[in-house]
Amino acid sequence: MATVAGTLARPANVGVWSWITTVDHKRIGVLYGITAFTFLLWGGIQALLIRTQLAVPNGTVIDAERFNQLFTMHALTMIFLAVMPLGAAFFNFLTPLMIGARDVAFPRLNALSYWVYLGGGLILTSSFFWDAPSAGWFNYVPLSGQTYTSDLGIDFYVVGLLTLGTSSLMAALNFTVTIINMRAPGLTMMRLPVFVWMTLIISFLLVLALPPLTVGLIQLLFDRNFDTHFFVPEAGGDPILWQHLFWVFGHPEVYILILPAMGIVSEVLPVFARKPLFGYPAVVFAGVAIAFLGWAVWSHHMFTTGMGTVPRTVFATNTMIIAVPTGIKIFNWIGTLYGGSIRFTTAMLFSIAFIVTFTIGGISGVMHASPPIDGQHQDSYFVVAHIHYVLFGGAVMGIFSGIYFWFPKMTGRFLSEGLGKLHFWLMFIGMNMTFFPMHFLGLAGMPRRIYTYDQGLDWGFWNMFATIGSYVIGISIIVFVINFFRSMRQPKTAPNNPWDAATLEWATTSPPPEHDFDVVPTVRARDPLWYDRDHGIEAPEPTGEHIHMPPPSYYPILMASGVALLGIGVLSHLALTALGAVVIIYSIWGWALEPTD
Amino acid sequence: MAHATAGHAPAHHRTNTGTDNRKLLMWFFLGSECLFFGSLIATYLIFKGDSVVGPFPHDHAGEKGILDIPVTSTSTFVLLMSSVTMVLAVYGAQHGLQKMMKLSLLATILLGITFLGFQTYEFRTFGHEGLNLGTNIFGATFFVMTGFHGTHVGVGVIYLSSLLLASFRRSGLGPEAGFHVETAGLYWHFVDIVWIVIFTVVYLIPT
Amino acid sequence: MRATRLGLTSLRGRRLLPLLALVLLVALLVACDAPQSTTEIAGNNNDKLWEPYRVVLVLAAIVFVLVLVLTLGFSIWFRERPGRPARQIHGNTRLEVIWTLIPVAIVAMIAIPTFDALFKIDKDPPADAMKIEAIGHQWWFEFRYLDDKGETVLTTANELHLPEGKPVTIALRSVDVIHSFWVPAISGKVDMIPGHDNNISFTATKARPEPYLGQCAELCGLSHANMRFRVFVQAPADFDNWMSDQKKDSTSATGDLASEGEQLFAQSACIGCHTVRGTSAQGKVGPDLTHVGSRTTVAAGTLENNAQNLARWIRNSADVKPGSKMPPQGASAGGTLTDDQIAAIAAYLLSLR
Amino acid sequence: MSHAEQASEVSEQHGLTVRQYLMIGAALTVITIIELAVSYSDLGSAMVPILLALSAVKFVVVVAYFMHLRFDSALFTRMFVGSFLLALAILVALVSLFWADSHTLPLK
Ligand code: HEA
Ligand code: HEA
Ligand code: HEC
Ligand code: CUA
Ligand SMILES: [Cu+2]
Repeated sequence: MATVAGTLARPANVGVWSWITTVDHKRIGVLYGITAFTFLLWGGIQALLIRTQLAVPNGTVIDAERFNQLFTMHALTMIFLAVMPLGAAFFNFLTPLMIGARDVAFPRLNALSYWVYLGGGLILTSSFFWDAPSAGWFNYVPLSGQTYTSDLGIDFYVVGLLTLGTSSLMAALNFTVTIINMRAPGLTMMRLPVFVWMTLIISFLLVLALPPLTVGLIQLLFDRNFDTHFFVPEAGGDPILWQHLFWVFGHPEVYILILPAMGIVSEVLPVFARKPLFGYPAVVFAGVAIAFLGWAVWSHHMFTTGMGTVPRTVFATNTMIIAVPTGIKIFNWIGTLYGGSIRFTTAMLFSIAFIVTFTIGGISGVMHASPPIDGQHQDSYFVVAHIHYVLFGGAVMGIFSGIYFWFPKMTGRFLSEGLGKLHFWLMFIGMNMTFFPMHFLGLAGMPRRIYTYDQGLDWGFWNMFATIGSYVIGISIIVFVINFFRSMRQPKTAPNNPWDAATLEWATTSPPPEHDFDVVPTVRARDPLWYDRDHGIEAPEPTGEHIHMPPPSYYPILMASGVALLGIGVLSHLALTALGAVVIIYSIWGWALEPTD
Repeated sequence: MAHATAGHAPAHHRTNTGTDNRKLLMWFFLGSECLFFGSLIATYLIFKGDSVVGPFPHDHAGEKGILDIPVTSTSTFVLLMSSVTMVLAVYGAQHGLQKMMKLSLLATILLGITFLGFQTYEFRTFGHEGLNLGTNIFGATFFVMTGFHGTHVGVGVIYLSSLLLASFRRSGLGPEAGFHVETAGLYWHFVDIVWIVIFTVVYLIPT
Repeated sequence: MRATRLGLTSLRGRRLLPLLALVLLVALLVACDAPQSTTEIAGNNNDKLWEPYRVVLVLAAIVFVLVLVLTLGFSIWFRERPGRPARQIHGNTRLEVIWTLIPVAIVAMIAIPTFDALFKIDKDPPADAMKIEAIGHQWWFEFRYLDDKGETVLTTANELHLPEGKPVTIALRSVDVIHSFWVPAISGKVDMIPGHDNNISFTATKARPEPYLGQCAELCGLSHANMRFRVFVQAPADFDNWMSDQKKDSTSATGDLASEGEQLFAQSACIGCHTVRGTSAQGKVGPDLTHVGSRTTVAAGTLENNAQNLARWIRNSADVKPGSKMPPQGASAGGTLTDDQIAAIAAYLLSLR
Repeated sequence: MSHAEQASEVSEQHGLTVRQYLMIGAALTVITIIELAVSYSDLGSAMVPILLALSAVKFVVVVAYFMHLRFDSALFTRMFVGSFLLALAILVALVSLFWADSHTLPLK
């Protein structure tokens, strides 16, 4: 073990340390998955508390302050700590396998992005021990300014999101390069699995959408702590600037949340219908179009801010047009079902349900896109219904479909189909019970973000109904957790390709070896394994040649702790920031000099 | 970060597009930086002329503008020259001209530090003349934007210095010196073009 | 993986749809009936926005049913059956063009009435429109009626009276954070943003004795949920009566308790924050209380206006409204007034009609 | 994008000669001097467009020659120019949204 002077010795490749120092994309994917799922449970518990408080008029379970913290943290946890990283878990685990690579382009950077995510997540979550942010997930100024929220909560928000943004940026750059440059021979862009395409697209979105948010956060940080007045009208600033910067990021962000799920559905449907995806090029280009148009719609979150008529017309038009490429996807998925020989596995049920529930959310989106109508919807439960139909009925359902689908590949074991179906039906019924009535509540004039409401408003019935629904979701998730632990105790029996799927990850063992493939596969068609199967092409024999994989490294977690210190310092004592900077510089030095072979 | 590569030895040279992974990463990172500085500059433009009290950047209502254009032109020139030396360093690295590379790197670093010196001088003078972050919206937008640019220059100085230091090792920058220096150069030039824009938008164009 | 185990038989599918339709219908009716419903049309803005809304609802229902029927139908029809292999179809350009063009057409059908309504709603109000200024405070609404020159002729709080059939234009301002002005039955909302002079114009079209309920719709801090207000739409003559009553200064209290309260009020901290026209109370921090007795609620629409609630509010307003900016006055809550004194003040306030 | 497996040396050999780099540096200096002259002169409304055009020229020259975009893979150009145009579009959109709606009156 060669040690360069002043750098750390190479870690050994066993035990807990092997996880802490791993640079293997599959292990990092697993780390992402487990961490993010834990946060999903936590965000869900927060949601259940919210629902419990709202179950009856004038509820007294939770006070106003806690309630504001809960919905703010619920959204932040779900979006930044659960759903985005669950997407990352999939693309970390799968992308190299699906493109026939042995790892990502920058394995240590990949590990770094995970550890920074963990650090950011812990910082944000630990805010509950001090002051949790309470100004909503889009954190509008002036409410989030020093004058009206002087506690540390908003600083936790700023530091947490800056840290998480850094993590996402690194992951996204890494995966862009990996997908563009590291595909197996024969795997042209138009043969890429749709999931990989969606990963590429969200990577682009992340890289380009995070900076405006970063700038907004920096301005907020300066306004709160360094005496600037970016958002203070009396001093020449303007609170609307924050809204623009946030939503310039925020709208691409919602596509960052949904596109991985759309990618998963596009992989699952063909496999269980036993036929190729209907209209592959259209599905891919629709994804690109959604991402592209997603940049020109941000002000639809600001229709009620007194924007002029002409800007509202423009943003409304752009927003409505997004229904067209999304519709293309929906109909192509339905086309994939047509003429199939459909197997109703749990994964398939989730994907089919996705089509329907996401459509409900999409359609209510198009309703908000009409500015006069949005005047009634904005900041009402109608919007809450929309976001949960797209985020839960869309993103989360898609993710569960992916979990059931790839579980054998990731662990070598199957999840029980019986429990799986129980999970599915409970979740499907529960989510519709919870979120569909919110449309009625919105129409009945119930504003969002209220911790209490009056008896006389007639909102009691549907709120109770929704609360019961949310407990049903809770039970469904407990079923899933049981299913998970039960399966993990089973022996590893999964064959390479249990579902008879078509993409490259199914060509290697379940779970895959550290180097992914004994022989890098050659791709001859869009559905490579089906092509090989139908043309009688045998998998090549391993040559037995030694395959060199990047060794584990301490530096990612070390550097991540430096980044976390940087943030903690801003929240507590600037000396810690300085310490963080020192740690980072030391890690960069060691990182650069650490031999990678 | 630019040194992180997939371990399987020559694989990162054989890429689908024939481009080097690190350069691709750097270019796309710079794309991200476009949006970062774009947002900062947009903020500056949105609030241009909205300061309620002075000091103002340019001559305003009989009051003299605070910006010192001759001084900043000099520092702009310094940064521009650093781009020239940078490109020479890349040339040296790519053609195996060790001495040229090291000297040009050194020159670039020194020019970068000089630029930072000018900026420190400018910030301090403004402070003395009563312009701080909180004075008015010009102060806020100006200091935050140019401050973050300055930070980028600082990071660049560290980046180049580490290359320079590493080049004195026995193995030098290794067989891939060309890539390392070129990637660093991309970053450095980008920081320069951001200044080209800031210089025009802030200093040359009056209110 | 066996098709029999999927628990998704055609029978259930067929029963599901009518059931769903029924539930939807009932639900919509309930939604329309609610006191703060958006589906009521008591203002011309709502009238206009329901033109696109009706179109959207019909089209949305069609699209949804289409997707639902196709998805469920294909799933069931094409389930795995022995001897029927999947058909290896890769796509169909003509179909794909069709399902691109149909959404384009639907979007156009939504967009056109939308913009029509938008431009109508945004049209400048007529010059003779009544002018009001609504100011958002954490957590109550101040309303000022303005004359033609923009001078305030009447200041009140939390209850807005409007004449039926007369166009009004309301300037929306805020003194602290962002609030939003929303009376669902009359018009969509517009935000009150510090530093921006937003406004909203409409005509209330249906006079009735019960108030229309409004609520702040933008998160504005702890008591955002308790920032409510009421709109009374009256026949023009009734409105004019109300207006002239309100313009009068307060009159001295009669009755023992109320008179005692009047004195106590004048000696307490109250006058630093509240105005009662015709007295020494000229504070501007809290709501104008000149005719507070004539209002139906206290604490920005959260409590019914009666002696008990007034006393409760004065004793410790944060008890009603977390975070309230009015300091507790009752001795039990850290203030200076005894319960008897508070009862007197409440009686006085109720007498301010 | 096909499977163009190229050796790394190819991209190491592009670029200009030292002399050419120096010439470009001189040209950039000259443009900067012209910019200064313009900013001190009295050109009225033409001034802003001229200044923007001149700095755009500098921008393009640095990117194309110093950063080798002109000789390097078209992929880099696409990525960078795409991001740049997006940034520009958002900048223009934001600035015009604010200029259209500039009633930011301080409250009394
Ligand atoms: C996964 C996340 C996700 C996704 C995919 C979407 C998708 C869409 N969203 Fe949504 N949205 C959110 C997450 C998401 N949204 C969140 C979190 C908020 C709230 C933020 C907050 O305030 O907290 C929000 C808020 C929000 C608003 C602001 C509401 C308000 O606050 O007033 C608007 C307004 O236009 C909107 C519109 C849309 C539209 C038009 C789409 C479209 O992309 C939908 C397109 C899909 C379809 C239309 C269905 C399929 C299509 C067909 C079957 C074809 C035929 C159909 C037609 C022609 C209609 N969304
Ligand atoms: C991906 C995003 C996402 C997801 C998945 C969810 C999931 C849920 N959300 Fe969330 N929500 C948002 C994003 C999301 N939400 C956003 C962006 C907002 C806006 C916030 C704002 O206004 O700022 C919001 C706001 C929001 C509100 C409105 C609050 C308000 O305005 O006052 C409500 C109210 O009912 C709600 C409810 C729920 C419920 C019941 C779920 C459920 O689906 C949750 C299901 C999960 C569980 C039930 C967890 C199960 C766990 C257990 C049962 C514990 C078991 C424990 C062990 C095994 C150890 N959400
Ligand atoms: C420091 C300022 C302050 C003082 C002192 C004060 N108030 Fe208030 N008052 C307020 C504010 C602010 C509100 C609005 C609070 C809200 O609705 O959120 C208010 C609201 C009220 C209301 C409800 C008005 C309505 O229409 O909803 C009443 C009644 C009232 N105050 C009476 C009193 C009395 C009586 C006293 C003295 C014993 C008093 N206030 C002292 C600031 C003050
Ligand atoms: Cu005011 Cu919410
Ligand atoms: Cu959006």
